Amino acid sequence: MPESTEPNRPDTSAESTAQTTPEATAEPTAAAAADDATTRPAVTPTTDATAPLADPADEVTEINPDVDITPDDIGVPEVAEGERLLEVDDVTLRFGGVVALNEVSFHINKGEILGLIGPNGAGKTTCFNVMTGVYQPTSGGIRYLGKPLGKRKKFQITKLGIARTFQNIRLFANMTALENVLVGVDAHHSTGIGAAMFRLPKHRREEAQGYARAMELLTFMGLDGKADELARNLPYGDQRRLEIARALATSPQLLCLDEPAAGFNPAEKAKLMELIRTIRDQGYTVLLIEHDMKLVMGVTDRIVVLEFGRKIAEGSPAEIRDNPAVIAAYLGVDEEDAS
Amino acid sequence: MRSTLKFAVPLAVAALALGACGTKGGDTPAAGGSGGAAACQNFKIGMFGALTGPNANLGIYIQNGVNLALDDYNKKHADCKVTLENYDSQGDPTQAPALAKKAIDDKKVVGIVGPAFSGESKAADPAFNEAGLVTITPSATATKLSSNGWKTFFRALGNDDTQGPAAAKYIKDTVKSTKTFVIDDASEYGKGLADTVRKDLGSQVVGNDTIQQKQTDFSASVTKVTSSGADALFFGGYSPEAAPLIKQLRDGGWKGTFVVADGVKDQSFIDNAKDAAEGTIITCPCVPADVAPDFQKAYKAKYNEDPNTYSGEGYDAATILLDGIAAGKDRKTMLDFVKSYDKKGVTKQLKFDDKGESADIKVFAYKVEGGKIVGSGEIK
Amino acid sequence: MQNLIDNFFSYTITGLTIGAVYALVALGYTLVYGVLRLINFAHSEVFMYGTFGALWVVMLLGGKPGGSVGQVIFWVVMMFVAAMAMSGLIAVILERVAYRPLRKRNAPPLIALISAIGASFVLAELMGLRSRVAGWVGLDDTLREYVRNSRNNAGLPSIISPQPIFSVGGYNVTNVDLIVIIGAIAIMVVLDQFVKRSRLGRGIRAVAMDPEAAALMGVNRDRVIQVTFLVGGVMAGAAAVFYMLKIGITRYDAGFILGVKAFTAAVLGGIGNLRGALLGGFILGLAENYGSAVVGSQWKDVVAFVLLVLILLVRPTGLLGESLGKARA
Amino acid sequence: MSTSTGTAASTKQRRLGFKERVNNLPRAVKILLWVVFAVFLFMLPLLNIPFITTEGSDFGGVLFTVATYVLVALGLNIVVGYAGLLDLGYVGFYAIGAYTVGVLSAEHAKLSWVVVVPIAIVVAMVSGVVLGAPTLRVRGDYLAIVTLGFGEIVRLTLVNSEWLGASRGISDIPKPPGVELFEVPSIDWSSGAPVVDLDTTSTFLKFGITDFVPYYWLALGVIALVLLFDILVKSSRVGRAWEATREDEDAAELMGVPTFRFKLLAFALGAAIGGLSGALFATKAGFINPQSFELLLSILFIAAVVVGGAGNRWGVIVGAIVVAYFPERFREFADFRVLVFGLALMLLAIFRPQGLLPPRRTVRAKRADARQAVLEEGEASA
Repeated sequence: MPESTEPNRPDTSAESTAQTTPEATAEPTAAAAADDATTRPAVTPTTDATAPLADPADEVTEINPDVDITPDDIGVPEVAEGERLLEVDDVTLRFGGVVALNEVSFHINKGEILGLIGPNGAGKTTCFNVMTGVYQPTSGGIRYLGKPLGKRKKFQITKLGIARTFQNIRLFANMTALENVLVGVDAHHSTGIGAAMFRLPKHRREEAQGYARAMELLTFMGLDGKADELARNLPYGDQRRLEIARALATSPQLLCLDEPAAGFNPAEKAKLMELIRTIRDQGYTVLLIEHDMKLVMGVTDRIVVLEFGRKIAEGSPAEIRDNPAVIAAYLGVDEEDAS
Repeated sequence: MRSTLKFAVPLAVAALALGACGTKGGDTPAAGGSGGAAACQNFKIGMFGALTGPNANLGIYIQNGVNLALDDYNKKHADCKVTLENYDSQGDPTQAPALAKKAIDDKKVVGIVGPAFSGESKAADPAFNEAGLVTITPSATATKLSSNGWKTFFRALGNDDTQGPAAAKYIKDTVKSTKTFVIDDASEYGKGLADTVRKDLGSQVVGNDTIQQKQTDFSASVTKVTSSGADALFFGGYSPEAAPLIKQLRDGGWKGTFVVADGVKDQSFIDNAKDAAEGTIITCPCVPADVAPDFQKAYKAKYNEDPNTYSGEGYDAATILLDGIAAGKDRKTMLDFVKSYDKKGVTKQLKFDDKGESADIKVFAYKVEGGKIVGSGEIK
Repeated sequence: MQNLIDNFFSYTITGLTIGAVYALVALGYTLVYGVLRLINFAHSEVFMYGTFGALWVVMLLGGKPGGSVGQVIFWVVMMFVAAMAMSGLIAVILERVAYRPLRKRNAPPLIALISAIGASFVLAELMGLRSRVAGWVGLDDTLREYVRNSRNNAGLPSIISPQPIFSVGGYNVTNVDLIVIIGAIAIMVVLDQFVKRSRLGRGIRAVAMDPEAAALMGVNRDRVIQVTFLVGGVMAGAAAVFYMLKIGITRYDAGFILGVKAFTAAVLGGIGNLRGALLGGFILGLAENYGSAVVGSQWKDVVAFVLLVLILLVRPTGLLGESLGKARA
Repeated sequence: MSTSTGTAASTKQRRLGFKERVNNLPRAVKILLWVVFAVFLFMLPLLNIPFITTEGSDFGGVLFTVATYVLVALGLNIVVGYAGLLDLGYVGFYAIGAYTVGVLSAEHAKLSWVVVVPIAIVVAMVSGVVLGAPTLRVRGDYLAIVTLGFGEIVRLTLVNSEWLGASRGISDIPKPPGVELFEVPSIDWSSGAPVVDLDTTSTFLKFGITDFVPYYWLALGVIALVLLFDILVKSSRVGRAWEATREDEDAAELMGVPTFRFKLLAFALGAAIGGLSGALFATKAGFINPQSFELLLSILFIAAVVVGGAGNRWGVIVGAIVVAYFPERFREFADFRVLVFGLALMLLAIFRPQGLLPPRRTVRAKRADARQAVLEEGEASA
């Protein structure tokens, strides 16, 4: 029967039974006994007892840093710790007459947290977009794992191990939290129509693996209790975290976070710093675009500063703090009304 | 066989039916042989065609004729009236088969006037044929309908093959056109006619075009016609397109003779094309209304307008079936009755050949004069 | 092909006249799309009601052929008044009944399409059943001339007979051709200025650009939307007059195909872009005529749609792009 | 239709309760219920249940039409509901399926039905790919007009191409090979109570000219297969990829979903199912002409999907039933059928904006929204 091969999804039973479907008549056998609307998933070590349909506006969700979320092997060459993972090589990008990026060069080392900062309009997100294949550079290029990215499509770049989040949250609003993460895991799956139709072993294996990894990530983020909530019904902070979980699900070599702290209060920002560090510790390389200097200074290993599409500085947080060009850039532009 | 039958009776019904559940069988209604007025059979005739929807005009004209025939009959047979059962196909072949089945299942229906269009005829007639239910179409003119071997098929008017040559002849001999342009509307009827005309006129055809039904802007066709220098235009199609076509042609300064066929023989053509319709030649395998003044008078009295396209054919087709009922025929015996029918109707001598075609087809020419369609003699 | 070359001006000018009608109807699609981001599927019926408005007013005033110049001008002006009023009214009612309730309920965009389809059916059928409708209120005898044969064509009395004014490349340009092409361009210039300069026009642009910001700036969105529908309707009314002058015959389902074409024109030019609608309409009218000349009138619509696909492949947002919000208007 | 408006909320709640109860039943009972339901569907045209049975047209024929709409709606749901592509030219694929059957089994060749139907599916699918490959890069509403144009191009090609029979269409399409296993009697209600009528029977499975019930059975079987396929594919990576694409194409692409490929897949599958329904239609009708494939049909197909609730396969089935069945059931409205249908669509849009049976997620989201509203209210008053 269709769903028996699918991993047990707690909390969906009430919903899936809301419509008498054929698959609903054949409940998963393995966990059928334990399956009722209130059981927690087996993988949940959390003590958070929030029922999935409880007040979504509850306090900041705690993460579970001990859950193992190390990236899966996605079949790309290993890069040793500290070696260059990605190089931005003299990238220039023009839109008509406007130069969005002007001969920008920097690199990211495996295992580090690199901050990319600059006043609004400095070209940070544009830089992200070039790295993830949204834009093709006018000249120059991106070298990743020692090879040029070339004209690869967005999804191909993701498959190579670069994942990102968005400045303004772009979750799949009408899908559940779990499904959002599953889409990320699916990036390295190849189940096609045939495998799905005949429930071939490949499909079963990938579904089981995907579900396990997705639940790990949700648990890590403290979102396991909300796995079956629609993404759009999650509180703001949880949506931010879910977006990171979704990006992590693609097992990226490089995780690009685009202003993940936007809209956070100081307490939440502190938690986010901790989260970013934990993610790095679990074996990811992180590129962070951020506005909040305190956060960037506190969490990054190195910082690259952009202004008007040009790199104006690069170095450790301490060096950047004292760099006169950076100070000028930040003093010269009032952050609040820069646009 | 019986045991499998019982086996197949569904549980749900058995439960529903409870004690009332019995079996029914053997009492075939109207077993035949009843001699006319002895017992009223409450027979019905069916009207199969577009009565609603975008193609309803034609169906309603026919239905008007049929109703007139019914009135005549019921006046004479007040003790045993025949009723009309409408099968409104909206002219849509998709709906036709299920409607045909409905008519077939209603054992009181002894004959069908229709199906009105060729498309729905093709969809429904195989079923009528299998069930042995007589159909007399007052309007479907596709030539091939009669060559399918449907023994229940009868046609109360000429098919496209009788009219096309006549139209060509008229264009050649009477209009004396030397340069003729031919346009069709890509419909089965219009294209069939136009192709015959093209073939018969041969090299004097100076240009061709095909338009689409529901098209309203004919500027490209107008340019083609005017630039071809044609002195006559044959249009194979229906009045909804003929009216704007001739209007735009006249607006575009074309002065030639506009020749059309029975699909345009319709007061609405003149009402809509107004002055542009003047002088239009309409060929029709139908006898001019002034040949049957009584019918025309009765129609006008009942509907407050002159008989329209195929009203007369509808009247004739219904009359044949009603005569059959009067003669005590039922569904089974109606077939032979219609086959051997030979009487004068309002449109022609009603007599069918082996294939179910009207045996005696004369094509007449009509002309639009002073906002009226007037006869201008048979095309021989 | 030879035929097209020989009669190039004839195809061009007649193509422009029908293109003008497409363009004016396309404006309605484009305006509504710009403001609401949805295809106003029922706009074709708004146009169709306009044709009847134009027709009925001429019947009412007893228009007949051979009137003096003054009479003809009077009739044409009355046609504009009646058709624009009729179409504008229908468009406003449409917005009120079919769209506003949905907006209030935050319905998904697809459901607006369903509502529009429903409204389109209702409007067309009411016209197609007008004899019955008149019967309900007991007016079928009084209005007999207006509602007779309601499923059939209704023809406009030929109040204005086309007279050649001058000749271009062998084609006699008639007074009707001139009225249509010049009239359409004039109306579009007025609209362009209205959207660009008037307060309401700015409101339309503001809502098109960013509905929320517009609301914050004190633009009454409901009112702007209503005005947008009204303007679109009035344009369709003008198109209806040109259509009646050119084609002379209408029917309860006359809107459907024309609506599809006009929508195609809007997309061709870049939906949401007023000048795009104009350009799209003319290009479509020309392409159809040239296509008919070369491959036969039966492929006219195919030519139109193939052209659309080709243009979208090269320019995915239409010839001029989407830009109601931008100052280009 | 009006019943679903006023009391919708209350019946909804009751139904959920009922469904929960049903689901708590032992598995065997559930299977039995399904079997009974299947038998009921199978027998429906022969039960002649008063009120449900169409008076104006043959119920078997109407049910077949309803079944083809259901099939079409399921196919279109993949395109519109799952992948979020507005396809207004779906009738094109339906026509391609029907004409492939017509051309290969009657007009130009005499291939057997068993061979022709798979070919029809493949041809429709290929045409889906051919149409989709260049146009699926075009976004949203542009796609709507392009597909609409495609539907018209297909129809005009049929009308104007002599090789495809032009307006005269294709006649004498052969029936599928059948076996005559047993007869199924119908129920007669003319005496007021149900009586088994042994005279009016349908033979399983004899594909004749005047009995449409076997075609209905065939269509039911096909629907069951397509449903199973739908369920299996939807609950897999493929289904998630479609939904992600629908929700946010760029984000999906950046999460590693080759969106174009999946859109094309949805389009091709939708086309294949459309072609299959067309093939079934041609089989049963025996005669096809371009008149059966007008643009309006595309609109009705879309209406079926959206009315039922795009994205929910059970919803679109209900939608298809509404769109195909009600005009036949209420034939007595005759001239007012389309008017009433239009009014119904408008009312439905206003009172059930998510469709009759919205996707289960929407239901859940609504409940969550409601709960949040209650909470906020509580806060405000506190």
